[in-house]
Amino acid sequence: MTSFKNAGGGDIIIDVAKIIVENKAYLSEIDGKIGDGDHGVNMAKGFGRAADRLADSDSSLDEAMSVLSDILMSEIGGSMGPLYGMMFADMAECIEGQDDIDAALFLDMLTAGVDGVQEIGGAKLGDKTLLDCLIAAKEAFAASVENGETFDVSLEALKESAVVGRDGTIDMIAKIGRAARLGERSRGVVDAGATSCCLILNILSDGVLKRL
Amino acid sequence: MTSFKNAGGGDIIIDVAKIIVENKAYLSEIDGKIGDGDHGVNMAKGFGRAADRLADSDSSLDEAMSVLSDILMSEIGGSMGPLYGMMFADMAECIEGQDDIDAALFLDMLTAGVDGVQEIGGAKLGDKTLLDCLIAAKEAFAASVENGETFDVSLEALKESAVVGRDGTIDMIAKIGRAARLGERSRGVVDAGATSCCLILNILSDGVLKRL
Amino acid sequence: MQRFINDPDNIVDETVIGFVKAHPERVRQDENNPRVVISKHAPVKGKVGIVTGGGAGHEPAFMGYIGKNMVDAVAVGELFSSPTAKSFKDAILAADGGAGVAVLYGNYAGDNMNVKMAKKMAKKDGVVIQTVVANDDVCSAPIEEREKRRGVAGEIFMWKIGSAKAAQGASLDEVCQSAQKAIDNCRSVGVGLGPCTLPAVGHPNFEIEPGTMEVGIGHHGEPGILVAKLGSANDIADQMVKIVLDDHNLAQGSEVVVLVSGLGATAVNEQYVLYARMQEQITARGLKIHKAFVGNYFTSLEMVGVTLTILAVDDELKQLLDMPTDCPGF
Amino acid sequence: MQRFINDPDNIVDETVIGFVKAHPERVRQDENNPRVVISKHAPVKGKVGIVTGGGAGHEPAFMGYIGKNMVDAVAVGELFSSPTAKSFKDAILAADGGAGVAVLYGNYAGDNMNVKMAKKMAKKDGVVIQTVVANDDVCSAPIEEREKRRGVAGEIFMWKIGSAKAAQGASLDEVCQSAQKAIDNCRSVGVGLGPCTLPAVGHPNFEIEPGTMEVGIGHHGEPGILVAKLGSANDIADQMVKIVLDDHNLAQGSEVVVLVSGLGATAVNEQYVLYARMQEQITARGLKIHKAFVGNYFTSLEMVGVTLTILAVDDELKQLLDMPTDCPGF
Ligand SMILES: Nc1ncnc2c1ncn2[C@@H]1O[C@H](COP(=O)(O)OP(=O)(O)O)[C@@H](O)[C@H]1O
Ligand SMILES: Nc1ncnc2c1ncn2[C@@H]1O[C@H](COP(=O)(O)OP(=O)(O)O)[C@@H](O)[C@H]1O
Ligand SMILES: [Mg+2]
Ligand SMILES: [Mg+2]
Ligand SMILES: [Mg+2]
Ligand SMILES: [Mg+2]
Repeated sequence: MTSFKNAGGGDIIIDVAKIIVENKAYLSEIDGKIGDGDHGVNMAKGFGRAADRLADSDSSLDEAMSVLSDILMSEIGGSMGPLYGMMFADMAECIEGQDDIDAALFLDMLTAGVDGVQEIGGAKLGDKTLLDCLIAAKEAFAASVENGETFDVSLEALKESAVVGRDGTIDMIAKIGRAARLGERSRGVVDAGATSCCLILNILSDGVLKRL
Repeated sequence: MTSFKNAGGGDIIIDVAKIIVENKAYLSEIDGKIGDGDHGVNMAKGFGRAADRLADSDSSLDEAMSVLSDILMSEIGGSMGPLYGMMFADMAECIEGQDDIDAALFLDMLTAGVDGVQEIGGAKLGDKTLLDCLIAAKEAFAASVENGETFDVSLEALKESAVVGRDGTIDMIAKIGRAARLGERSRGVVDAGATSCCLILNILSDGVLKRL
Repeated sequence: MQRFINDPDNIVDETVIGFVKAHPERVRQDENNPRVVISKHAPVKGKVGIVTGGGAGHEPAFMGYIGKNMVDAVAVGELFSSPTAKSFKDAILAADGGAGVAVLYGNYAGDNMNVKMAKKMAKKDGVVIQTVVANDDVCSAPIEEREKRRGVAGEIFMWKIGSAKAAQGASLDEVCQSAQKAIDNCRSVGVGLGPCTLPAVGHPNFEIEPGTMEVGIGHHGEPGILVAKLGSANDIADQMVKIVLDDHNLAQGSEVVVLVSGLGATAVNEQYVLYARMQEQITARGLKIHKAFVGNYFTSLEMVGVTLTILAVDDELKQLLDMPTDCPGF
Repeated sequence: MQRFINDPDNIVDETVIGFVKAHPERVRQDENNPRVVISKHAPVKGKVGIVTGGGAGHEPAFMGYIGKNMVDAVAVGELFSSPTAKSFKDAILAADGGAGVAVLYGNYAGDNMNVKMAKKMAKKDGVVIQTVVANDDVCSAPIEEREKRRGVAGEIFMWKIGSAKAAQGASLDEVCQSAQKAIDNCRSVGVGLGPCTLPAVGHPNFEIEPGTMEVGIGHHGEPGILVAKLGSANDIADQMVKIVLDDHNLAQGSEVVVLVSGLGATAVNEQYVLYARMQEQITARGLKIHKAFVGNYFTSLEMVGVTLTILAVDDELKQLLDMPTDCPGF
C-alpha cells in the first residue's frame, strides 16, 4: 500500500509511549553521563500519561499526537515538554483532517516536526541533540522517496538512518543544553535525546509499516 | 621511702597528660559505642595543653594539678572540664603547701578528688562513670594503708583496683550522662571516663612509685 | 571526609569567627573570650539578660538566635560539648543589664555542671541569675522522669518566648516563668537516617544501617528508643506526630506551633514532604496550627534526619512568639 | 537511599503541598494549577508583578522567595527540570496587577523554551511581559559568552532587587533594568564535594571521587572546570573567591554583598568556616562588604557543596536590597 489510515493510528503513539516507558532507566543513565540524569524520568512521565489517556480511545494518529503534545507541554515541562511537545504538535497539525497518509504527506509531517523543534530550541545539526537523529532520519526518508522508492522501503531507510544519526552523536561535542559546557568531556557518549528520538522514530515507523 | 616530694612532682602530671594524648583515638572510640565519641578529643585537648604549659616549668605536684584543672575548667568545658577540673582542683588544694606527701596525705588527696567529682556531677558508685574506677582505687588504697601496708604496696593495690573498677563498668547499665537513656543497650561496653580515669591513676601511681 | 575543614581542632573557633564576620551588624565577640558571642545591643540597661549556650555543631543554634528581642549572649563549646563554666560566666556578665540574667539552656550533663559553676562565679560579681532547663526530647526519658529529658529544638521556642518577655520589660521571675511555660508546653522527637562525624574523630560515632532508621535519636546521635525498618516519609511523619502528641496530651482545639528542623544533611524539600503529612496528622487530632517553621533551624553537623517540635500556645505565648525579631537563625 | 520520601514521582507535588501548608499566611496554591504558588498579597493592582520559576529540588528556592516586597508567583517544575509553559503562564496571570509582569529566571534551556512559550500564551491574555535571565555562574561559560552562563544563587539578588523596585511602584522597564543590573553585577561559583541523587533515578547521576572536589559545579551537578584534589576549607575559599573576583573585575573600594549557600548536605558550621576565610580574601582585595548571607539559601537536593555569590552594589542596589521583606527563604 502507498498510504495508511490516519484513523486508528493513535495505537502507534501508544506503542511509542510504551517503549519510552520501558527505557526509562536506560535513558536516564545515558543522560547522567553528561547531563543531569533525568531524561528517562521526564520522558516516561509524559509518555506514560499519554499512554494512559489514549488507552481504548481509538484516536487517529493526529489526535493521539495532539494529546501527547498537550501532556508534554502542560504537564511535563523541562526541555522535553517544549521540544517533543512542539514536534508532535506541528506533526499533528500537518496531518490533521487527512484520511490517508502517503509518503509525501509523511515527509511533510517529519519536516514540520524538525522545524518545530528547531524553532523552539534553536539547535542545529551537529549540536549533539535529538535533532541529529531526527534530521538524519528525515533526510534519509526524503532521499529515498525522491529516488522513487516505496513508502515501506523509505521507512526502512528512515529507521536505519535514525540509528546512524543517533550513533553519530557519540563523537560530537555538545554545543547546546546542559552538556555544552563540557567541551571535550562531552565526546564519547551518545546523546540522550537522540536516543529517545531514535526509539520514537523506530516504533513510529514500525507502526506505519504494519499498516501499509 | 614513706613519702615523696611535692616539689618537682609536676613531671608526673606531664606523664599523665602524655598518656591521655596517646590514647585520644581509643578513648573516643569507646565513648562512641554508647556516648557521642568525643571523650578522647576532649581529654587530649585539655591534657595536651597542660603538658605544653607545664613543659620545663619544674612545678610541684599541686601546682601542676592546678594548671591542669584551670585549663580543664576554663578552656575545655564539656563534662570533663568540671569533673576532672574539680577532681584535680580539690586534690591540689589538699596537698598545697606540703613539702612531703606520705600515704595518709595521698589518701586524703584521693578522697578530696572523689568528693570533688561527686559534688559537681552527682553520680554514685555503680552509675557506670569514672567514679567506679576512682572510688574502687581509692578504697583499695585506703584498705591497704589501714592494713599497715607500705605506700608502695598500697599504690600497687590502687593500680590493680583501678583496672578492676574500670572493667567493672562493662557489666553495668549507665545511670547518668549521655548513655543513661540506653538502659540495657549500654551494658557490655566499658565506660570511657572510667578508662581515662584508670590511665590517670596508673600513671600517677607509677610517678609516685619512682619517687618513693 | 568530604568536608570543608582546615584543622579539625580549630573548627569551632573558625565557625565563631565566620559567624561574627558574617553578622557584624548584629553580634560581636567578647574581647577576652572568643567563645562568647554577644548581641550588638547587649547589655540593655534594666532589661533581663538572656543567655544560652551549648556545644557547637548545631548551627544556626545557638549563636544564630542572638538578636533584637532575642538572646543577648551565647557561650560556645567544642563540637557537641558543653561550653566552659568560664564562657557561661562571661556570657552572663555580658548580658547583664542590672535586672538579672536568665540562663536558658539544654539538659545535658556537661551544661548542667558548667552552668552550675558559672552561676557560682557570676554571683560573686553580683549578678542575679536564674536558669530554665529545656527538656523537650520525648524519647530521652519517660514522662515520669521528665527532668531527665534532654533539650533539643524546643529550646528555640524557650529562647524566643523568654527573650520576648524580657524585651517587654518583665522581671527575671516573669521571664523565667514564661520560658519555663514554653518548654513545659514543648515536645520534640528526632528520627535519624544517617550518622554524623566529628571531624577530629574522622568516622561516624554511631551507625544507622542502610534500610533502617533510629527513632528518637538525640541531637548528638544518642540512640533512640527503636531501630526500625526505614519507612516512607508518611510512615515516619505519622510515627513522629504520634510520639510527640501521645506524650503531649493536649485538649481538642488546642493551638500549637510546629517546628520541623533538618539535622544538617536532609534536603529541604524532604522536610516539606514530611510537613505535608504532619500537618494532616496534627490537625486530624483536633489541633489548630498557629504557625509553622520548616528548615535547618537546629542541626547536628551533617546528620541525615529531622526533628519535630510541637509547642502548645495560649494567648501569652502566641503574642510573645509573634513579636518581630531580627536574628540570623530565623 | 536514606531519604524521607514516599513515591519518588510525587515528591514535587508533596513538597509544594507541604510548603503551602507551612506558610499559609504568605502563600496559596493556584486553584487550577498545583504547580503555581502565589503570594497571598498578589496581584497588587498597579504594581509590576514578579514571577520566577524553575526546577524543584533547590528549596527554599524558588517558592521560598515569595512574599511581601518579594516575588509574587512561582512556577514549579519537576526535580531539576523546568516548569511547564502552562505553569509559567499561570504564574504570570496570577502576578499581573495590570502594570505588566517581569519574569526573572535562570538561564537553562528548558526554562528559556518554556518561558518563551508562556510569553506567547500570556500575551494573548493581554499581559505585558518582560524577562531578565540570570547568568551569574562564572564557570559555566567564558566571560565572552556570558549569555551562555547559567543562573545560580545570584538569582536571589535579582529577585530581591527587582521585587523591591516593583514594590516602590516602578514601571516594568525600570523593574527589569534594576533586576538586570543586579544580575550583571553578580558572579557565582560552586564547589561540589559529594553528589546528589534524584530519588526516581535512585543513584547519583555524577561522581565525585572521595578525596577530590568538582570546582565550578552547577546546581544540578553539571561538571565544573576542574576536578581537583580536595583542599582545606581555606584553599577552597581562596579558589572560590579568586574565580569570582577575577571574573568580576571590581574597582578598589567597591562595595559588595556576599552570599554563601550550602547545597543541601553541607553542615552549617562548615559554611561559616569558609566564610571566615572568604571575608578575609574579599576585603584583602580592597572590597567592602555591605552585607553577608550564610546558610542553605539555594540548594541542590542533598548535594555536598557550597556556592559563593558576590554582588557589587551601588546606592540604588543597597537601598533595594535592604528593603525589609517577609518570605520563608530569608
Ligand atoms: N535546544 C535543543 N534542541 C534540541 N534538542 C535539545 C536541545 N536542548 C537539549 N536537547 C535534547 O534534550 C536532551 C536532554 O533532555 P532532558 O534530559 O529530558 O532535559 P534536561 O536537559 O532539561 O534535563 C539532550 O540529550 C538533547 O538531545
Ligand atoms: N555525673 C558524672 N559523674 C562522673 N562521671 C561522669 C558523669 N557524667 C559523665 N561522666 C563520665 O564522663 C564520660 C564521658 O565524657 P565525655 O565523652 O568527655 O563527655 P560528654 O559525655 O559530655 O561527651 C563518661 O564515660 C563518664 O565516665
Ligand atoms: Mg536531563
Ligand atoms: Mg562524649
Ligand atoms: Mg560530648
Ligand atoms: Mg533536567
